[in-house]
Amino acid sequence: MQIKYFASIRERVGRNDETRELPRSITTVADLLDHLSAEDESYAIAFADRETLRAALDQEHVELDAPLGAAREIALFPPMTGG
Amino acid sequence: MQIKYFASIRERVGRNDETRELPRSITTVADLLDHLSAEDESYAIAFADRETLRAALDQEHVELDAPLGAAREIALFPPMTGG
Amino acid sequence: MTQQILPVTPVVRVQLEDFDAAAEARILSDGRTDVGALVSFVGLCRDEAGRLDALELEHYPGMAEAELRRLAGEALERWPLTGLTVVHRHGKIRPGEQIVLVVAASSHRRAAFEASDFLMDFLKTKAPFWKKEHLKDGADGSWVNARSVDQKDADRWVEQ
Amino acid sequence: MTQQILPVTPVVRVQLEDFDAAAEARILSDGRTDVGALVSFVGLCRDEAGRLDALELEHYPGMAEAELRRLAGEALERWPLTGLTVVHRHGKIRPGEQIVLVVAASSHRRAAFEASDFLMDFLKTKAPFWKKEHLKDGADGSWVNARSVDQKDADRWVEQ
Repeated sequence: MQIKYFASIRERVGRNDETRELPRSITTVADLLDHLSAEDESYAIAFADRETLRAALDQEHVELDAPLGAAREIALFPPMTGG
Repeated sequence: MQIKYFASIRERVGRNDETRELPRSITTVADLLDHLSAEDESYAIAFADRETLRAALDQEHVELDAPLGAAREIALFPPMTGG
Repeated sequence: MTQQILPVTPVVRVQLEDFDAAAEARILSDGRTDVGALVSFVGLCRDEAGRLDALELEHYPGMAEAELRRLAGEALERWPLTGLTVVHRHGKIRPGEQIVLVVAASSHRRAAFEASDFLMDFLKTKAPFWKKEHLKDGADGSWVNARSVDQKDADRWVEQ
Repeated sequence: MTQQILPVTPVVRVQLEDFDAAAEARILSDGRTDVGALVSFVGLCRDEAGRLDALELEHYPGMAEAELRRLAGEALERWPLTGLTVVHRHGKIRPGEQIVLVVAASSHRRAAFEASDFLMDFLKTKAPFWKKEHLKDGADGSWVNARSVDQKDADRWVEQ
């Protein structure tokens, strides 16, 4: 699965994107956040405040408890400030 | 007092404007409408439907029961349809 | 803390000629860095049935400008605008041509949206303009009737 | 009577370059006689304090266009529009420059006002763009925080 990061989340994670094979135990967005947070502190810090963390699966907004399903791309970012 | 007519009211009255000395007994817009209506049928027809008649004194909207006061100009017209 | 609000003089014109909506909007934003939102409304002459030769817009000279200026002043009192422009044409206007322009500029978009919306609602019911339709078949024109929905739209701003 | 509504394809663009609001509005009305109302919203880069060098707009390529297209489609379902255009810039934008454009065209003004207002509210909270401020003093830029008032504005359309 390709993981993309934007704005302050991108800066905290320290990369724009990465591609990973995920263990089968990871079925939701929140599972992935926990998995990455356990791996490295930069993820743990970036994902610490779940209230201000947003996710998209295959370029559509989803809640953090959404199942990953067959999505090929996940994006993680802070609340949007365009317009 | 100068009296101006606009749109359908102007067409029914048959003139754009006129200037008149008004008797002292005429103190409100409605008095003037009654006075003119009694004088000629074209006025009576033009002013028959008071629900759709609008008035302005010295270029400010007023209700038909408004006193004429010291106004120098009165305008009579149908509901507006600009914009 | 006292708010520092510069007085804004609205631009109000009643004219026979067409107007340039883009140029009017530019005047409200050029060379400034305090304008975050520009809302422009352009009203056009419609003719879905294809039977209209022209709309003729009669107005009450003097009062038309005065009333638009009063409405603009009211909008400036209700919303923190940085600029406000109202242009209304009179005379014969062909299908597809422009009739009226309102441009509201503000730091924030809600004020610009609401002020332009408010102005159009009150302009419809209070500015002394009247539309007559001239048809292509040459029949005598008929006056456009006021629509009750326009009065309802204007009433929204009183109920608030 | 069945209503005859021609399908409308919204124009949606995400681009580095500036846009011409007047030209975009003209495209929605030129040569037509069914457009009675054109509402244009332009969002500009503000800098009241005079300390901003530029805003940097980061976006999610692909999803930004897709999300704007979804929001435009929703507006077209809710209001009888004759045309709809959304242009959003990314990259560095200086104070006074244009950031975003929404133009809504309709037979009647209420639809055009509401659709453009709706689009801006949802664009603010759902389109994947993020603003970073670069200051003149050269300090590292900081991300602009989302404002709760923007979420409240968007919520207005759900409560209706």
